[in-house]
Amino acid sequence: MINLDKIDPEKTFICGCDVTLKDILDVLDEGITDLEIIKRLTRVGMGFCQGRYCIVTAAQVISAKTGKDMKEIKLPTSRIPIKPVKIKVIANE
Amino acid sequence: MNYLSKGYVTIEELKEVLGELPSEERLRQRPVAIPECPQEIPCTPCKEICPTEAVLMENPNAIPLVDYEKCVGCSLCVQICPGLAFFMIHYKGDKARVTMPHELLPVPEIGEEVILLNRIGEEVGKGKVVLVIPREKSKGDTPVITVEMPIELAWDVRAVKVVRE
Amino acid sequence: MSEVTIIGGGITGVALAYELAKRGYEVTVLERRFIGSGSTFRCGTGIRQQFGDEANIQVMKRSVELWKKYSEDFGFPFTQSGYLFLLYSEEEIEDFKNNIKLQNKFGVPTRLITPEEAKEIVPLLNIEDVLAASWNPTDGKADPFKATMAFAREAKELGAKIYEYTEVKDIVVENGEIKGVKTNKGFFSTGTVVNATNAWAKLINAMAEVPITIPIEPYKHQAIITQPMKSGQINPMVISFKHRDAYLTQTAHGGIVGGVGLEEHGYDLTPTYEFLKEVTKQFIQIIPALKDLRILRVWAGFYAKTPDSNPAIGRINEIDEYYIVAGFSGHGFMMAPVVAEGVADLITKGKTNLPFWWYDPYRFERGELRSKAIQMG
Amino acid sequence: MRLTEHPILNFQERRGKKVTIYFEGQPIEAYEGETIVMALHAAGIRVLAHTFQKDRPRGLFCAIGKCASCLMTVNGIPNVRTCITLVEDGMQITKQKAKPKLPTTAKPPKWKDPEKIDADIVIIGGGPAGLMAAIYASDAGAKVALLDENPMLGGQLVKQTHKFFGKREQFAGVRGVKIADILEEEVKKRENIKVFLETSAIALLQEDDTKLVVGVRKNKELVEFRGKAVIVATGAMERMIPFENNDLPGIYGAGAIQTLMNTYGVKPGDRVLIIGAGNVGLILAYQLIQAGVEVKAIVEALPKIGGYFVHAAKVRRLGVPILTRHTILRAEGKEKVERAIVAQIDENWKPIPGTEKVFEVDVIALAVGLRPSIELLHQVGCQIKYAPELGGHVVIRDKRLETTIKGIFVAGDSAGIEEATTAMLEGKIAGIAAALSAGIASPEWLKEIEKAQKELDEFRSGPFGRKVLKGLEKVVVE
Repeated sequence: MINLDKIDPEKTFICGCDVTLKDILDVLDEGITDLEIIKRLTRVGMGFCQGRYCIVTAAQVISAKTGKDMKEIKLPTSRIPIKPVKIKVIANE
Repeated sequence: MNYLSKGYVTIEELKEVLGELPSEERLRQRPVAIPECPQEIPCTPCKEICPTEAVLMENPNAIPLVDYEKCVGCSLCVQICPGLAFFMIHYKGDKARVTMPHELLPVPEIGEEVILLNRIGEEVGKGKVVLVIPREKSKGDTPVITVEMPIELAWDVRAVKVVRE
Repeated sequence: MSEVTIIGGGITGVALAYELAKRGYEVTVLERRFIGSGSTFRCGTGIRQQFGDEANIQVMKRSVELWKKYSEDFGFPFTQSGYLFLLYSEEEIEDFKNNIKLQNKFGVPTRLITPEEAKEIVPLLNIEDVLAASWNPTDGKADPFKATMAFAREAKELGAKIYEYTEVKDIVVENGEIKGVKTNKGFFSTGTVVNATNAWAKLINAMAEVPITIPIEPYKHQAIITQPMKSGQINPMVISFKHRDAYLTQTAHGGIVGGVGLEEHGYDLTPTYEFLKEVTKQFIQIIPALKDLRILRVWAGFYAKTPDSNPAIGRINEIDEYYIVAGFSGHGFMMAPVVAEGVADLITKGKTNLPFWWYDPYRFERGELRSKAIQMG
Repeated sequence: MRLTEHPILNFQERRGKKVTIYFEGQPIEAYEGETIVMALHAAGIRVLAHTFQKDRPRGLFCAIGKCASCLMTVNGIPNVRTCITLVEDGMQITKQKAKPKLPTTAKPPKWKDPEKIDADIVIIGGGPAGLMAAIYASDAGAKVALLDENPMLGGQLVKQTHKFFGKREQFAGVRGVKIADILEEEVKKRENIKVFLETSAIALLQEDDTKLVVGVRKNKELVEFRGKAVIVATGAMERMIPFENNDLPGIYGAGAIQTLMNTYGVKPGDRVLIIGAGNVGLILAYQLIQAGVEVKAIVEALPKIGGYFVHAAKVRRLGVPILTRHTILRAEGKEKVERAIVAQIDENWKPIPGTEKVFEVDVIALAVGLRPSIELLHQVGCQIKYAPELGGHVVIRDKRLETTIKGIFVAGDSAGIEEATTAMLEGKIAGIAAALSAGIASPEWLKEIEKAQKELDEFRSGPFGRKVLKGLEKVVVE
């Protein structure tokens, strides 16, 4: 469970890459509740941590706001490379 | 019992857990181990280390109880207990000696006066350190100290604060 | 009862729903997962008019006009940042000169430029072996997420119904007439079905027992996105056939998006290590400075390919009313607005002014393949 | 800000040679063997960067290379994870203020094939589970390659100054730091275990019967590890919670604070508020006091303390209040935490007006739970299920910890959040099971698996274990 009451959503961060609680709530307000779409519209989970620290918090916000059970919210697939890796490292310069 | 909402155990709760506390007579004979471990957790070093099988546990998750008669007051349980939940109490005249783990710096020296803290960290008086088992001599890697204090504080004091200029 | 049921909630499906709803039709979109989940959200974002045949050039010219209009009307990002084809051989140059002539004929302002001019457009380019480049500043790119969601939103506002997580199980056709669509969420009765499922089109065609062969096959295409860098460093879509059909550009957010033409037939979408190695190897030849950027992820989507890389768009005469709008071979996103407009006209008026005859779904049956469309980014 | 004395740890002994690094051109004292961010923190530098869009200050958060809070430019190279990169004499470190601009003069690098390491079993993660897996797989006859992205083995053990529970043969009564040393010694003794530190796994792939783990060593070299079986023991990551200004520097994951003070002997701050009264929060409070840091309070949203009572009693008697049914509303401060505002909550987790309390602190420690690091397993295609009792999304596996993909095993916190003791037992099972699956271990080893399974059952038979068992019921298949 998380508390979303009595906090300013514009100053509450869901993701370290500048995605606020308000960004998520705005999309939810449009009636979009799919984590996959919310991810793409807000960019939560698309930055450097590759979703490690933000995607579950975003899922919790969706769960808290829509009443959808956490087990029904599918996590986006993790994809290679699972750590950000420099292009020249793959090229093995 | 609501020790889990407070984070400490009251003496009444402790009595309930241990069945009975050692008699005054027993407390005067020699030090006796008191486990303040009211919750079933998977942990057995106290039972394993006890040389006289005085620590009673039916299974690894059971709450440790002490057979006060079998307990010889060696303090090995205080030294080994991972939860720092074992203490020893010994009455001597109008004083009590409470043995407790002390994993903080500085470790007091024998003869040093220390501030006595109860189970919620309140200062309840002053006591004198009478025995120190330093970390390197402890069988559980934990320094153990014995502090002499007024007898009425024996069941309240569970930590000390060392204040040096 | 819906007048038109569109199967497939990719950008083609939702843009068509919008166009039909705008024309006063009752429209339903059935999407197996979520909007955009098929290939739209996995696309490379590019929108170009640099094709090699008259039909595609005209169609894409209209598409760009619509992209511009809708991005302004609906408020999603679309920029005319150009397409830059790097040319490394005399043969390539000859081909492109012909294309440019054709493009110019229809008002697409493509021109052949020198390597130095190319470097002015993208200062990070390695022009060592580049002989020339084909440059059209009016090509562009759009945000597939925001664009698709905008069309869906507008369609819904006009009354279109969009059902997500609704998988079509069968299409009921009686005496050559469509009765409805069976799904995991129940039966949708309808008189018209549009198959806008692209990579899955043949499966839907089979459900309706479409009597002609429309060869659309799924091919896995992978792409990468890197960490963001300062905007404006690679504005156009940069393309090199020499480097295994590589394409890359910078997104509005700053990351480099792109891929190479490493194809795999089938429905598997697992990103591969082989691709990761190939794409990095090719990209650093084109833009060496990319070597210090970090790749955030690799993903895959489908190119729904036809033998001539042109889509199959049109009415299937044997079934009353069944339309195929699929097989975009990598061009579905860029074509979506114009396809939506054209198909809406086909459905509502029976004709379109655009040269959609080129995409005639019967051409395969007749063995009249088109000249292969430039299949790229 | 460096600790000179500590009741349990000896930093003077552990610190390497003194070197100088430069932060924004200013010289800073550092010691070989420590990571960049630790040296910066010791010098009082909390703000490591500003975000690109909103210009929010960024500080340390996870300290184990999993989040992206500590990215800085090091020797001109942007986006270096400074929490897992060791200092080198003369290093130039600068804050990132904008997205990077690339040079127009770069030359294409030469393509080279990566280094290839062949083993029977590849183990990812050198914490308690991974180390035990390596030891037992090796003893069962397997050639093992073990990789870990941190500069030292031991995982989270290296910062655990408290003594472990359980039985004495399972290291009960021994401090986590000491267990790490013991396991590392054991691993070093075995010639058929090859250890690769500072090596991140970026992909787990299947090549017919072989598994391929693509690794990146020291951020610069690609290494391909191939084995007949793979054990994923990648541990856990800390959860975040939403509250105002929850991104301010000085808001740290509990593990990061342990890394600062227990691994590198750097004081995290002077006054700390801890969010979460599970074992992690309670143990952290005690460790902070041991390091001479004041703990203002522990805040817990549940009506009861979630961790072991004995851990709570240890900090209560040193005067630390535990506020159950409370939550944090916001952090305040300019560039870093200066205070925290906490309120009582009702049964529906809604803050009760008028119950706000202000704590003047410079650090807020988040100990609001862990979740398994399953990214590699998810990426390779193992089936995932949500089991909140195990910390969230976990992989489906059998009793020998083999996942839904044959030859891929999981152990420790990455299989479900539990304890280091159970992680070690699971590591043992997975290590032997992997050696069996690779066709190396003799069937005799089955007895050892059974023994470890029995010990696990025993460990989980109490009230704490019951919750775990409920989670396991959902994800363990025959």
